[in-house]
Amino acid sequence: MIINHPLLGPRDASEFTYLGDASLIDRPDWQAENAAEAFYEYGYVRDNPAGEHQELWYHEAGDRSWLVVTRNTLTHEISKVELARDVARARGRSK
Amino acid sequence: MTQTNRLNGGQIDRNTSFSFKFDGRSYSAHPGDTLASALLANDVRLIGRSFKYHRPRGLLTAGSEEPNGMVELRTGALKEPNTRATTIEMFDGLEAKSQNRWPSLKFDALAVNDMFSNFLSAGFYYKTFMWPAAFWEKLYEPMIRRAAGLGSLSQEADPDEYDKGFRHCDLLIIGAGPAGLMAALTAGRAGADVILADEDFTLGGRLNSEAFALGDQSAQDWVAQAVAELSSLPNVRLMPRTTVIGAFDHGVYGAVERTGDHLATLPAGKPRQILWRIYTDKALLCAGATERPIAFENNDRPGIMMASALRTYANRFAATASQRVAIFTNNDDGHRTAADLHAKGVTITAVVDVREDAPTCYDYEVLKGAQVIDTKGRHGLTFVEVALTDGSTRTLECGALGVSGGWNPNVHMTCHQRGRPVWNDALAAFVPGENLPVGLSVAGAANGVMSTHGALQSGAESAANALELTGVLPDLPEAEDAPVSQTPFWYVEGCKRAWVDQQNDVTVKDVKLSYQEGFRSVEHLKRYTTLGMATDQGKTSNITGLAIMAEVTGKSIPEVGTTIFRPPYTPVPIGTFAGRMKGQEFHPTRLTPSHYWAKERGAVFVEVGNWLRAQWFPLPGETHWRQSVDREVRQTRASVGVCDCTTLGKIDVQGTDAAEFLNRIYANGFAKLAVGKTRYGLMLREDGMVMDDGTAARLAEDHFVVTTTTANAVSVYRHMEFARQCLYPDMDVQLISTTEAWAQYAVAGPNSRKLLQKIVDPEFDLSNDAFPFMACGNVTVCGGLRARLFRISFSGELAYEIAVPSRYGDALMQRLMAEGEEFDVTPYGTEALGVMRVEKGHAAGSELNGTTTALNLGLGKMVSKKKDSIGSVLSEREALVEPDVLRLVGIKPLQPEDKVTAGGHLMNPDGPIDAAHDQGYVTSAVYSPILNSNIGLGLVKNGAERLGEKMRLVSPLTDLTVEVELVSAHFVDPEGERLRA
Amino acid sequence: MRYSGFRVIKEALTGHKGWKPVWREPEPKAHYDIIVIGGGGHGLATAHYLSKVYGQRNVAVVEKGWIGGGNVGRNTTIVRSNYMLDGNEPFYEFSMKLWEGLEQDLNYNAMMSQRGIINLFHTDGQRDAYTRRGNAMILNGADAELLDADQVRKEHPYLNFDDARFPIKGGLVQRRAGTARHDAVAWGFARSADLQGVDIIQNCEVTGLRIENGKCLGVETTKGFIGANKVGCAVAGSSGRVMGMAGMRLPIESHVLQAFVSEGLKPVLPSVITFGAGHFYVSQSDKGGLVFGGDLDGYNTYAQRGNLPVVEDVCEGGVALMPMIGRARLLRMWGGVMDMSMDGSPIIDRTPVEGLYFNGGWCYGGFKATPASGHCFAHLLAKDEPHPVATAYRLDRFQTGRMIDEKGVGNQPNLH
Amino acid sequence: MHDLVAITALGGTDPRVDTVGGVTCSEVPGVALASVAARMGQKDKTAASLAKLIDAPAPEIGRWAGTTISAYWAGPDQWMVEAPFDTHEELADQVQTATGNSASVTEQTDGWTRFDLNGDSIPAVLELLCQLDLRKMDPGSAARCSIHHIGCFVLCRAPDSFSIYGPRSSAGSLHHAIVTAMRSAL
Repeated sequence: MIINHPLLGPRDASEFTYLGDASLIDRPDWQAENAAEAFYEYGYVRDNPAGEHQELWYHEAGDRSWLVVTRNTLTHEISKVELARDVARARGRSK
Repeated sequence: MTQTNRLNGGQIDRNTSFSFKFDGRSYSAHPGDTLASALLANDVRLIGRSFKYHRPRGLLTAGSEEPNGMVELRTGALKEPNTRATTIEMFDGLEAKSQNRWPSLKFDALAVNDMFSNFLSAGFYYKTFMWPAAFWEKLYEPMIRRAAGLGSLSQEADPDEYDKGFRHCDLLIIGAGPAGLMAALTAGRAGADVILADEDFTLGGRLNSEAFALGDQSAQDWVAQAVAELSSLPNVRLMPRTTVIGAFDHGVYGAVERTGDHLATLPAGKPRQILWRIYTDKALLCAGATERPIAFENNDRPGIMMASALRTYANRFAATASQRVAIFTNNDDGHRTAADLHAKGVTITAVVDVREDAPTCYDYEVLKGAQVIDTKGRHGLTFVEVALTDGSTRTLECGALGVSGGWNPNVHMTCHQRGRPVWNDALAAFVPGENLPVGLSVAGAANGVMSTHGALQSGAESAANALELTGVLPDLPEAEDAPVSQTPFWYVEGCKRAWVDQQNDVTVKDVKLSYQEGFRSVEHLKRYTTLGMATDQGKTSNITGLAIMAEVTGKSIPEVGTTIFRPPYTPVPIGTFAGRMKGQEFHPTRLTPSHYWAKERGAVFVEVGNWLRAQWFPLPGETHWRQSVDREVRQTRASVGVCDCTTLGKIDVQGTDAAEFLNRIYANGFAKLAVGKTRYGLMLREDGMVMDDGTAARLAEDHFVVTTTTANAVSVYRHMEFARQCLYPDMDVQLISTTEAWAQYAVAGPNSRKLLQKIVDPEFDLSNDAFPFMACGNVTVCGGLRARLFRISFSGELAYEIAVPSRYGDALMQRLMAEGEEFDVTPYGTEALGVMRVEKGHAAGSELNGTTTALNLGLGKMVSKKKDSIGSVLSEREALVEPDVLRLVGIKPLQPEDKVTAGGHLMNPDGPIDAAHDQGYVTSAVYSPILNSNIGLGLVKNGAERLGEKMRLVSPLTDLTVEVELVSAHFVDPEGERLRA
Repeated sequence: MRYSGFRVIKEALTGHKGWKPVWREPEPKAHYDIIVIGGGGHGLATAHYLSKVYGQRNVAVVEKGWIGGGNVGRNTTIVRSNYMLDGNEPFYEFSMKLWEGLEQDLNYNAMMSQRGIINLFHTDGQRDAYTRRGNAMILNGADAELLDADQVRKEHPYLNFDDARFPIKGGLVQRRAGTARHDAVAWGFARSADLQGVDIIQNCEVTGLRIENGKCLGVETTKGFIGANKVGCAVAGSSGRVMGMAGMRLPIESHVLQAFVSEGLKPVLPSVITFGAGHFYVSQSDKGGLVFGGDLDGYNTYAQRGNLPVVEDVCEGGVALMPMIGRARLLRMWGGVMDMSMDGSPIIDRTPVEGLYFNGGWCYGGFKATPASGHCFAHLLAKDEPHPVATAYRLDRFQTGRMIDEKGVGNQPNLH
Repeated sequence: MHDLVAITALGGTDPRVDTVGGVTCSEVPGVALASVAARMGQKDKTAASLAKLIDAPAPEIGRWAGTTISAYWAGPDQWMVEAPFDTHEELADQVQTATGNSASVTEQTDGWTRFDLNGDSIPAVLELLCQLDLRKMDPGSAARCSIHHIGCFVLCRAPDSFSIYGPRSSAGSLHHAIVTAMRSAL
């Protein structure tokens, strides 16, 4: 597979390390009422879609960027690649 | 040996003669021959034995689709089983052997299977060999295994080298026949970066096998001219002897270049083969088509071959399987073979054409509407029996029969991403379907365009389309443009032992039995009969099998199903995929700065991840590793020892939010750590399990140096980048690994301060008040070299870790040894390190096994509940905080000399010894020369509350039962007075 | 019809006219007591044990394609019970015992071949972990042996002992482990279930689960609605898709595991071998092919195909471990889609939906588990309580913290 | 001045040189390195000070630039600064002074080992080592890649001159890979 790195252009997927669903960005609030339930869902339950999937890849043998890759799990077609940091900010994460 | 079946012409160099051996017998050949063509030229038709019935077999084809003509090539460690004679490029001194026969090719004992074939029908083994049960492994299976298999491995290490490489282009053209060459000319002239790959050692594809002309040139001359032009273009890369094996995601193609297989011996340093990963947005498949057989009784005798193969051997290799040849065809192409062989002086006994309206010929007889119903000749074809239209039969004498059932486009690559070919009635064949790999298009015969003119044209057009070229296409040479004229014909009515898959011995009868027993889908048919599972992957058999199944089910072929193909296109040596990553080079080797020094000292090394670390340093006279390790421990605890701990991960953490960042990463607090201080840090995974531990030293308000365990350095760094970029994107934190930049040594023992005072420059005060336990700072050593000093201890002794730039690490180690002489300093390795940490009760790798929580390890209090940190929430789950969760304890045998076994399980002193009563297990075990006793660490249910209890340590695997006592894990200096001294 | 050597001979002498279809091709009835979704190894085994052990005859197996077309036909055929943790070992040992009697139970030769497995170790840490595991195996009634380097060399002289980057220090052996003919396992269970009256309905894809006020009433399929008192889902690889029809999200990701087979070779490997310093495990089939595999491709996928880097990684491990295979040719590669669970262990449990039961999350363990998985799922479906050896395979174990994590890599499925 | 004697990454006192065909592979210990990463929101300031230091615009993504002191792009808002070791052993301090509190600077001198390839047909060697599209590797380009499972930087100085940076501890394996590829390709 080839991942079109937003900064570096097309790079072989073998340079990357895969983590999983990009929902791992949405770490729950540790002080929330339902923190235990929320962290369980966050840590263990997945949509695991047969189709478009937003997922986290780390450019280990590259520039050490974490990327959010939108990839179809049936065809492996990649429709979008973003810097995870931008996605995290867009999802309201800060410090 | 005279080449009795050598014809005139052909693309062989008659000026040079090679000699080669087959089954020990010497023959001669010429450059340009394959082993197959050379054997035919020498009148050798019998080459191998079939898989199941050990039937005598010869060549069926002239290409990589060959199912029968397989040999063991070369000798000794270079022996290469199952090598297709049709693809072996002749070299002088070549040696090959027939395989899957005993004692000899002509007289094969297991040929008896053929007589009992009726009992060995498809899937018979599923129905028997069940009684008595024990006999399967002892009797039946060894019998089956000995009979099965084809060639044999040498059982020696493969001495050859293989390379891997990476190439990029605008257009990859797969196959250099008329379509491929024309495509390359079109794209090449337009200036595109082109790679043209072909599995053959001579570019040209079918054009090498044909007698007709292109324009005013012979086909071969046109090829030569095209190749010459292409080689002159700097933007075109020609790759003969290169098989494109697979189309992978996003325009990555695997290709195997055989750089050395045609050489008698490899030049030094050169690879036998190269695995190329070719990256391209566009690829054009010009893989041509494969002729398919017709099934009829005894259609597998040596001498019965594809008609197109006979043509190839005659035209390209100037060889024929026999001087008397018959043809059996359902289409016009079969007649072309007859004409070409006739022109070469071969006697055509007759052309048997199933079509009533077959073309007439005045040079030889054409039997229209006739069929071959049986053949004779055990080790080689002698007669074929033909049924004529009027119902009478006739026997033809011939040494070879060319069979043509039409052509199948080579669609394999189009299926590699699970695309399905579609049925084309006009061709009675599958052609590429819709869902091709992105960027791949198909031209020529592979796309069902069967004429030479059509191939040239579609090659040019497809290349132009792929690259979106505008402007006129190159002129095409005049070429034959015959329409496909055939009557679909798969097998002769009423035949039984008519082979569909010749290598796996699958007959028409087997396919029908498969239907009868309910195995009616393609997948079931293949798996039940093994049709198409042989080394040729059904290139010449799948369609026929489908056709027969279609007929018996009364469905159409596409209704029965399609078979899709998987990589690789042809089998690839496993060594080619491995490349250079084998033996000592399997993984990179990481060496510490003191490695060369330690090697001189005679240190014994151990692999730790990719690192090599000194395990212990034997002295003259020490014969057992324990002597060295015990001494290193004693000397260190008594005075001072030095250990290279460079392998620990070191991560520079800077930025105004660095402290808060570490607060989130570690379970314990870091916000208030003072500058110039170090703190032990416990890192949890989000699931609450301990991920790693290490120290964080605060060199400045906004600058920390974090250490990780050797094993987890990479994953911890990744984890920290994840937190930095994905969880806390606005924190002002910068990370970079400095593991390699600093040579770091642990200097441990009561005299460590004294030793360091001789190394560290005098302006730095190392006294206990000025530089207390857990202090850290920048210093200079040996007269001004920048260094970092940390007062931390893994051994439990007064200890420091000192770091200098790696290039000086070797010198510093030697200096420490020299200056330490007066204190009887010793270097110590990972074993002594391990002993001392167990004596001190420090959890390490074997305790941090990914299933232990802070609570398990006795570090529960470290998990701060006052702040948000990764893992704290999930570490609270009910089962992780139950009263009887495993807790870390020390383990002491009642008899000091009794062995403590890591991996042993702990049982209550009385009561059964079984899984249900398991109390825990031993994680680490060492001999403590300080306590003069074996000791260990273990995880025991509610262990913290059970200190003093006696238990049984059992290890049935190693026949061991030992009485032990649970004690505090801190065997040595529990109050920690030494390290604060 | 009973299979036997005599039968084979009789048929051979009478032109094989007597062989009947191995299973019927029935049309679905309107309603069954139990419907098993998935005509793979586990689904068919469930049907076999439901009918033969738990007396449930009014049962249907619905399969979207052809039976045995999923992972039971796409694996590396290894059978073993060499697990470490209490939650696993009793289950896999139960499975091993069922394997040992399978041919006789099914009257079908699945070619279960107990040629043994050896897990090689290359560091002291690995040795200690294998010691703990081997002891756990023995304490659970299984067999295990620990070999040192010399003993390994005696049994496997062709391994790389002289030029190894990570020298072989020994191995953990289970002699009773081995391989079985994977397709035959599916066919044998199917044949047996069919003979007991179970309807095996092929080319019948489940398109929906009919659930009304919290109860599952049956399945919508391409052949129409089929009612049932209980529906069991055994579609590992596609669990996310099918359970998604019930609105359930699972602690599972779908990943592809590639497998490979070499050209046929004369017997050269005596047992199953796994490399401890790289991703490579291998055995030799009765046909002579070296059947081998390694690690997952590592990314979520439902496509039954992988990519080159893993092929290279596996072959690098193979040649590093046994340099003689460098000249053997890789013939065919394929991919199976794995239900990778969050702790690497399976799930056999009820679901929040009444009448809907789940069997999945098999990771790599699926094939060897086939008989026990079927037996335990049948037990759950028939008695509404977990089989004693499968009590740990609960759906809620991640919530309570009762993970069964053999590898200790935590909640990252692609590392298990 | 301290009196400790340095050794090269390959363990010698003198750097290793190998020549195969027309290509020479030289171990280059005489280089000092420092990484510079812009603090949050300080990218432009850092780039500016860096430009002053290397007497050239701060390199863009995938490029290197400079004179006596040069720098190459190493990651988002992050560069690696190179300078002759003899004159700049304490390069990190210089870079820190130059960038002030706008950037985090870390000494990297001995984190890396460097091999320079000089001669014709270097691409024929590199295509056996890394996945980089060498058609795009013009003078001035700098790319991170994996060579035989070792994370490296490849810099194109001139069509017939490349530098490869790899982790110091793996110098032996990296050197072996490079020289093996040279023997195979040339």
